[in-house]
Amino acid sequence: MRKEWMKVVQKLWRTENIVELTLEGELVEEVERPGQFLHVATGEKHVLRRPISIASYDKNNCQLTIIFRVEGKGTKWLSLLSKGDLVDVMGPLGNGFDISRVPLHAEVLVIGGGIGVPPLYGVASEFKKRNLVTKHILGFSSKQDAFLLNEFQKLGETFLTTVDGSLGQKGFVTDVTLPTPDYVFSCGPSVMLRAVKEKYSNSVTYLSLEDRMGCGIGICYACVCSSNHAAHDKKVCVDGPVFLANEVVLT
Amino acid sequence: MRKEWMKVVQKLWRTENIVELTLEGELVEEVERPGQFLHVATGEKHVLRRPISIASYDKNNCQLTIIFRVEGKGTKWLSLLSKGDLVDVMGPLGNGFDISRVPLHAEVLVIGGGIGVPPLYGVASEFKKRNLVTKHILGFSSKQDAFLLNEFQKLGETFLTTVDGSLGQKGFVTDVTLPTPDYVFSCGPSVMLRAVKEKYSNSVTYLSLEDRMGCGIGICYACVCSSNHAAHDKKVCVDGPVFLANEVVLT
Amino acid sequence: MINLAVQLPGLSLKNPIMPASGCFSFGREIGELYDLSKLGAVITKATTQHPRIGNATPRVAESSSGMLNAIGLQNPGVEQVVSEELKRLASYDVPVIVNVAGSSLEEYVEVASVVSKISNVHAIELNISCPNVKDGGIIFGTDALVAAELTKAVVAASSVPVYVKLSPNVTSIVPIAKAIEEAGASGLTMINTLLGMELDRKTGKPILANRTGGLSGPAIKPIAIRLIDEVRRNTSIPIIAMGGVETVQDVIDYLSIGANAVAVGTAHFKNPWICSELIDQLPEALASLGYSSVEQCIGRSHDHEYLLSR
Amino acid sequence: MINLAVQLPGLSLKNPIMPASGCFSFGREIGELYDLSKLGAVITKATTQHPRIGNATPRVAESSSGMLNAIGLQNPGVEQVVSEELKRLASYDVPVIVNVAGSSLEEYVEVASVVSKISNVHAIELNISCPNVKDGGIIFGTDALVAAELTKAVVAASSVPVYVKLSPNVTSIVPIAKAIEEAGASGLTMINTLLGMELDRKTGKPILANRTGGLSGPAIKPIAIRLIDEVRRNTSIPIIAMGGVETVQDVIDYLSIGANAVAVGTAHFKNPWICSELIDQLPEALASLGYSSVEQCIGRSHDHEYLLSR
Ligand SMILES: Cc1cc2nc3c(=O)[nH]c(=O)nc-3n(C[C@H](O)[C@H](O)[C@H](O)COP(=O)(O)OP(=O)(O)OC[C@H]3O[C@@H](n4cnc5c(N)ncnc54)[C@H](O)[C@@H]3O)c2cc1C
Ligand SMILES: Cc1cc2nc3c(=O)[nH]c(=O)nc-3n(C[C@H](O)[C@H](O)[C@H](O)COP(=O)(O)OP(=O)(O)OC[C@H]3O[C@@H](n4cnc5c(N)ncnc54)[C@H](O)[C@@H]3O)c2cc1C
Ligand SMILES: Cc1cc2nc3c(=O)[nH]c(=O)nc-3n(C[C@H](O)[C@H](O)[C@H](O)COP(=O)(O)O)c2cc1C
Ligand SMILES: Cc1cc2nc3c(=O)[nH]c(=O)nc-3n(C[C@H](O)[C@H](O)[C@H](O)COP(=O)(O)O)c2cc1C
Ligand code: FES
Ligand code: FES
Repeated sequence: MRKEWMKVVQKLWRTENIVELTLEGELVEEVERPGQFLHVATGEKHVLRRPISIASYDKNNCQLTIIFRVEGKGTKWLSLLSKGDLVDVMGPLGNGFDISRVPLHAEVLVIGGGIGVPPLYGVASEFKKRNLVTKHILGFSSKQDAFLLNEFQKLGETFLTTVDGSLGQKGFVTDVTLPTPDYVFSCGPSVMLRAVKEKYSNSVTYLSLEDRMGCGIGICYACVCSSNHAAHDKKVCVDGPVFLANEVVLT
Repeated sequence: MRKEWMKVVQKLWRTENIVELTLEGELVEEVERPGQFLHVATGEKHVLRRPISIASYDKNNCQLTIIFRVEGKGTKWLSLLSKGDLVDVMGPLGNGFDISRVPLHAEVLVIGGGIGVPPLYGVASEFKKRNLVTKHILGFSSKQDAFLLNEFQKLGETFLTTVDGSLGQKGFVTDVTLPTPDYVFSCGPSVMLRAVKEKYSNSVTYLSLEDRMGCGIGICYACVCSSNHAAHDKKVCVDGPVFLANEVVLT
Repeated sequence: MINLAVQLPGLSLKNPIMPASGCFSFGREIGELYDLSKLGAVITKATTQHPRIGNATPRVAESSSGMLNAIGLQNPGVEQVVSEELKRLASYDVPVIVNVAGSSLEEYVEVASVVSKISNVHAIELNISCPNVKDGGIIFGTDALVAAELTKAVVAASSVPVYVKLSPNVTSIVPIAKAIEEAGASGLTMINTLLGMELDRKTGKPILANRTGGLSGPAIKPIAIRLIDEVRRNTSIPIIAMGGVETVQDVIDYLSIGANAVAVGTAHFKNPWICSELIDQLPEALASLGYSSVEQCIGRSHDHEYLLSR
Repeated sequence: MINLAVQLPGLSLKNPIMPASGCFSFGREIGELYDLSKLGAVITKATTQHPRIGNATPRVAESSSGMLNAIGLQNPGVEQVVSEELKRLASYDVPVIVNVAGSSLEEYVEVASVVSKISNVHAIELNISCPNVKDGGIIFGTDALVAAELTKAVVAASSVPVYVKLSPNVTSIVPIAKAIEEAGASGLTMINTLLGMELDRKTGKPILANRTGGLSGPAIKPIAIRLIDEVRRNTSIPIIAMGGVETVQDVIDYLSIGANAVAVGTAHFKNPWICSELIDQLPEALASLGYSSVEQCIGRSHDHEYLLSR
């Protein structure tokens, strides 16, 4: 883990309110897995950093991308950065999706909802490098909120859902029914994760959780969640953000 | 008075910690006199603007210059601006130096100390336009803090003092003794203004005062000073910053 | 059409936005920037019986997302406030709330009784919480019994409804608020500033001549929201909220927690047009939440739980 | 050479900088970033008799130049703190101050008595000011008599000096500080957080599951400076200051107003190396004021006036 001023080398509006930034810096060397995240400072008025997942990374060029939706003041601030600007970043943080234990012949289903989609692109890309073809279900509110579609389609069969039916199947990601996969990798709003956990209880299911964070490194106890063993005994920032679905209690 | 995002069109380091910014915007049209000031916002963490004098202005090009010393957080923030940046400015504010009543044959002495020098450059320049040649005494801490020397020398005879003697006469501006002028225009630290008031009690002496400000427009009562008539009956921001020396009580 | 109007005791507000006491003076300067008739109301600078020269300067200092002030109730005294300031404000179609201060019960009563008779004065804001002068009222604002006694006396003397301005510098605000409600106040305004100090980098000494000053601005907003939440759930009279309002989201937050109207102080210093701009932005902000009136937004944090609990 | 050392009851500090309770856990994570022996001291997370699971999440929210937390004293209980956390800290050359919390006098006494016997524990910080749990001690921190009684009991039970952490959520801090001093406390730490609330933009409801939380960060610094000024001028025991420290200038400010050492909390979340960096910067900051030791800087705001007045 490092703290570094990373340089914005590219900025792209993916939708009306979703920005992709490509950042350059030495901490990319330390990235181990898709699903790890950065903790990003957003100006002097904000005492807390913002956790944003690493969507993809390129160790050769010391570059990575983050994709975020403009939600409140911090992401608004980030969205005003331009090429060449420096941004104060800590990372990589968290465990990420461990795909190394997945056998090469396994059936892998990737399920992403909304702004949970970006880290899964890293997952699918890493599988691709290992010649494992993933299937994807991506859910969005509506057509104009959808992004990364082409990118996922290139990596494997991709099913789309939108709440309003403006693109793909109308409904939620769990309304798409496919043969039970061996592994599920998922990230998205907690209501979606709960539904995914239930629907894919017979698969090995990895979920990336979200929680309000303070430090991002395990010292503040802001981001706790409960395992099956004890209440509040896991920290999303260091024990997660990725957990096996049947290990954690989803609230 | 307007509130406007002015554009930085030039930035110049005058000394190691004194910056000159040339700003462009429509509020230049409203500038009436040298000695008026701008109230400049310095980032989201700061709820107060910073009062900075207009050093010179060019109505034809809608440009003006401010010259400030990096003191604390706000001026530090300003010093990080670059050409092309926009800065949130309110102004012009205050009365400024009224030179219109000075007869053309009058003897005018301009006395500036440290960061009080910039608005006096505007005074001397305006007199020059009216073909009145001013004399100047400029005081600094030491040689490396001195600035605008050439500019003043072009406008009239210029005497220099430094506290450590590294440039000009060693001592204070009031250690230079010249024939009693008809008019004195002065700006600088309050201890200097007190000495100037005393030394030039037989001249018509205009002093530009400094005080911590809130609003800059007369609504908060932060910047009061006392006249000879009553305590705290003047506001530096609207009744000043320029006062006749014998009208105000200097503290 | 979004209905911005709010009805409060003595105050028929076009909209819930008004300048806070001391950050608007008596409206002369801001009246040159936009038409004050646009405002929900105006709250004047503190008015005392006799003219006051206030504290020595420096009177303001800055802190992270906040500022300290120790103006010390400088004002021209009630006579001149009536003859000049209130008279000028009468030319606008806007209800005036006069902020009344004093160093004795008698002074409060006297000033309230005089100003409340002026026709454009629709309410009094009783300033029992100014932290910046020794005899400036904070003694009246930190003790429930004293606050109630003063409120009772001023309510009796005033021809218009009395709103009492609460101090946040207390261990428990609820007993004080309740005592004031029972004493007959028509409403509460909150919060006044928190007592703070800033030091000069070079000397290490306090920047303010008064040593301490009142902290205002966005820094104090979470404290104000918490205090208003406590008071809202334990009293029934209307609340005019203030503390760090800069954006229309801040206005929505105060309405949500149960305030009936919102005053803007410190933000005037960076942007004297702030109230006018917030009034323009409010309809869209309410609409985006699905509301068609200010009234619908008031208290949404509570799910009406506080209404039921009474 | 600038002398950074500070001698306090029980604590021989290499320098006056230490992490504040709850913003450093027990040092495991930050110990991976730099050598903790560099610190003046460490203050641990709150420790209670039995393990506590703390409050529901969300537990943090942000505000302008500040944040709210309602962790709720989550900790593994004194047994595990002793067997694991304090043991690990013993491998560093740094005095440990254990922050002790509880819901009854008996619990405080029990925990203090246990931890104070551990050899690397050089002092106890009595947390009578946690605003985030109903039974978390703030009741002990807002009443002078109760605070004094608790202090007395813990001082009697503890084998090391006891520092008491004051709550800023009070009308008058001086009577409480004085009562604690008289009850035998060796020092004071101040301030704990101010009670606040933040609302969710979309729902209008409190963000924190606990509804309210403690406000920390630069926003509260002027309040902390003012409270320390009051307490410094009215008590004689040392003060460890905290509240919004981010820069070495903040450290200088707290020393100037009379604090003997300075703790850093919230700033760890943006920069976990903050204490180490401040320690590196302190000599130059002191030198630029003409001081050759920390001791010379302590209390410079007062011109020794407060020493004379005692
Ligand atoms: C491990 C992890 C990975 C994430 N990855 C991404 C990503 O790749 N792309 C993306 O768009 N978003 C991601 N998020 C959510 C993102 O952190 C929030 O949208 C963001 O913090 C909102 O900040 P703001 O200042 O715009 O909102 P504000 O509401 O102004 O933020 C106020 C505070 O609340 C926190 N906060 C608000 N919403 C959330 C949230 N949903 N989750 C966590 N904290 C929140 C902020 O961090 C900040 O501390 C991730 C969250 C986590 C925990
Ligand atoms: C009418 C007027 C004209 C001025 N013109 C100039 C100029 O042309 N060039 C220049 O360099 N300086 C000028 N000053 C002084 C300038 O305003 C301060 O140096 C500046 O405000 C310091 O801000 P800061 O954030 O760097 O310092 P900080 O100490 O961080 O500021 C904290 C607060 O104190 C106020 N403050 C601090 N020092 C002063 C001061 N000396 N006077 C007034 N307020 C202060 C700041 O405005 C701010 O509100 C002028 C002041 C006034 C009143
Ligand atoms: C410069 C200044 C002067 C003030 N004067 C008064 C006053 O005279 N009477 C009063 O009741 N409150 C006074 N206040 C307090 C404000 O009305 C308000 O309660 C407080 O500043 C919080 O709101 P804000 O954060 O929007 O400024 C003053 C505040 C400031 C900043
Ligand atoms: C996340 C968090 C947890 C805290 N936990 C404790 C605690 O367990 N015990 C305690 O006495 N203070 C606790 N505090 C208060 C801090 O020790 C400190 O008094 C306060 O935050 C002010 O300092 P700061 O502004 O530097 O954070 C906590 C603060 C934060 C932000
Ligand atoms: S964010 Fe601090 S422990 Fe996880
Ligand atoms: S700065 Fe507000 S009255 Fe002058």
